[in-house]
Amino acid sequence: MADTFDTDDSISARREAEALIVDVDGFEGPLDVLLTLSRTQKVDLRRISVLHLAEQYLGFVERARALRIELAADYLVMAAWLAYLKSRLLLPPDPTEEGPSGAELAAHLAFQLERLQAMREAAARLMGRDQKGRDFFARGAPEALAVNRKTVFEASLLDLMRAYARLRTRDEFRPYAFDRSDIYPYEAALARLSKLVPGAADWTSLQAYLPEGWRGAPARQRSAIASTFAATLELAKQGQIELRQSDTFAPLHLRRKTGQ
Amino acid sequence: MTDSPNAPPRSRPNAADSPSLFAAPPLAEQERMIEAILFACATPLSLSQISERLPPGCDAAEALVHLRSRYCGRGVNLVRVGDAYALRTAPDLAWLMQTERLETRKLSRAAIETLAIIAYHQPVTRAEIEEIRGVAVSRGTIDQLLELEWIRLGRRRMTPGRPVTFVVTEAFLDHFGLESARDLPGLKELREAGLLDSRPPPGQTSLPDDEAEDGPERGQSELFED
Amino acid sequence: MTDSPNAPPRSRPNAADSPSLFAAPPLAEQERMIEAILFACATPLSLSQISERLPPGCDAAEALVHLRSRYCGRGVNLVRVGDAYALRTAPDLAWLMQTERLETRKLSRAAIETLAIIAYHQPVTRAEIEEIRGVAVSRGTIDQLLELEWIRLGRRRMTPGRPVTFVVTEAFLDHFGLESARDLPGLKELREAGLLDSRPPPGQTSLPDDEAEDGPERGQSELFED
Repeated sequence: MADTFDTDDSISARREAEALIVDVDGFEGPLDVLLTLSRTQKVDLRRISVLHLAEQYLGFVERARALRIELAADYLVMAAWLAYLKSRLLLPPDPTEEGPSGAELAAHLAFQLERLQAMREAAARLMGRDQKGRDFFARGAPEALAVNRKTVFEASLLDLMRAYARLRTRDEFRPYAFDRSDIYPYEAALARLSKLVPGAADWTSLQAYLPEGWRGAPARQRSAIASTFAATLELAKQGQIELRQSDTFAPLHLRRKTGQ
Repeated sequence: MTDSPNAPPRSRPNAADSPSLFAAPPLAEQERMIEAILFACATPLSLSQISERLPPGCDAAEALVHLRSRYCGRGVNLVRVGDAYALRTAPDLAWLMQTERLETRKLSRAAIETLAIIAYHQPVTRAEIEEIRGVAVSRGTIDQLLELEWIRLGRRRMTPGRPVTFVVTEAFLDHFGLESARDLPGLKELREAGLLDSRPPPGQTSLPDDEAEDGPERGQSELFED
Repeated sequence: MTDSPNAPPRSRPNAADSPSLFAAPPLAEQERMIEAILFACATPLSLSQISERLPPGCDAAEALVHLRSRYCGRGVNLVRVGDAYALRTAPDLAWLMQTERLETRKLSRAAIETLAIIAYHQPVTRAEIEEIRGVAVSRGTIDQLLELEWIRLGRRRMTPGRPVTFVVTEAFLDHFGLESARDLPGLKELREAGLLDSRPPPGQTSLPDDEAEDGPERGQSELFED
């Protein structure tokens, strides 16, 4: 492209446009991009042309996509929102429609941008203040005066929070285990059944394999039946036993698989 | 390291026991005492911390007023930091202190902005910070500010989810040479421009009342109720 | 050794180079500068070290004489330490600083973890602490926290054995800059702040958070019943 208008202005403008495209990650989010765009537009943020801004922003997303840069979802959400806002502003207001008007949405966006800009400036002014250790100084040699020695244990809030986070993290990796006493674990059922199977030459009801102490209370029995049943399925799958049920909901019988 | 040569035999066990039985020391003496205490200590001391060390009957507040004017215009100044007091070198002499200058860890732009938002909007929740910046607060940003002890946890917000809030600390005020959070540069103008209001996006009508009552606005406006 | 505050100015190499380019600052200003330098410097400084830091044309020795007399009889004195000069608290006021001699030591990992559990789960029994830590809590750890007055005994639990419970104290809140233990961030907030490095195993995301949210809340509501 033979550009004969290589004025400073256009160079910096192009550099800026390039930065927008290439350095998506250099922006602190979609609001930051909007703020930058609104600044190049050099308008009073209070009277910002949202329409113009939306067009620029969509153009930004378009150009960025052309470079196959992966756009963060936030940017696309903002683009979609701007497109929506643009449509609301272009269409005559529908009196029957509920919710905020396009003008209200645009005003809020202008507020957000103005607030972000104001916070940026406040941050800059804050950092521009005299700072301790740079512009003014505390006593360089705090005096060690009394011989009266007393140990103080130091711990910061961060230490405390980290300690707790560490503990809870460890918990997350601990295998999840019920400590309720009315739960008969599947592993126990499988171990028990595997031991008993060699003796099961004849068809025997599943009920007979429930462990001692798990046949009385309904809750305990239910848990034991469920685990033992699951264990029989596993052993049947492994080819160690056969299962038989004469009818739906009829008692389940099992025996050692013969002929192996 | 060692006692200064002209120190008298240090056999003054508890001065508080003896001289104070009758009357508090004269004001000039109280001023000397506070001067010594503040001088010895590198961190700001509150009025009550100072008073604790003085013999009974002293009026630390009044002595501080005198001490402050005595250090006015000197190479070292008596400054106020929140509710506390400290001696600090005069900022206009910064250039003399090249060797004492600390290389501070460079704060990221995100951290600086987050710090400013917390200072100007405090108490402020993480969600509000994100709303203002238009971007998620990245891992470690809050962490870094907590580690510097420039921010701390405030009261939980009485809104659904009861989110934690953040406020700035005395160490923050000390670092930036602020007497109080209301001396933040441009705070008044920002307030007047309505830029510190919590203004929910249009259409979200459920929260504003609650939030306005307990929100950032109240936090900073409290500071102005004199 | 031969330097004395009232010795005439000897070596002024810089000033000799460009005597007329810059006038030396007025003596009162030199005094301010030295005051600030001595205050901020961690070690005593010799006359030549002080002179090096001052602008050309200054007479450090003379300014020191004035500074010394200005601090005469005050809570802080300008003293000579060997060849060098330093600002020190007046020796007769040393007793004021007696309580300040503190040695800080980090809390052990066991202690900080125990403290964290008590803060998040209070009121909590020793057995419960051990269950969360997955390891026994030694008597000494609890004793240390009691001694620091960061925890105290709460109500006995109405369960078999009526075990004692532990809760955190005002002093704890004070030390950690909290307004109430309820303001401690929950597990979800810790994760958002980047303090929790791990991601929970897939499919279990909601469980630990719920627990954290529920645990301390429920426990602490007992404490904060008005």
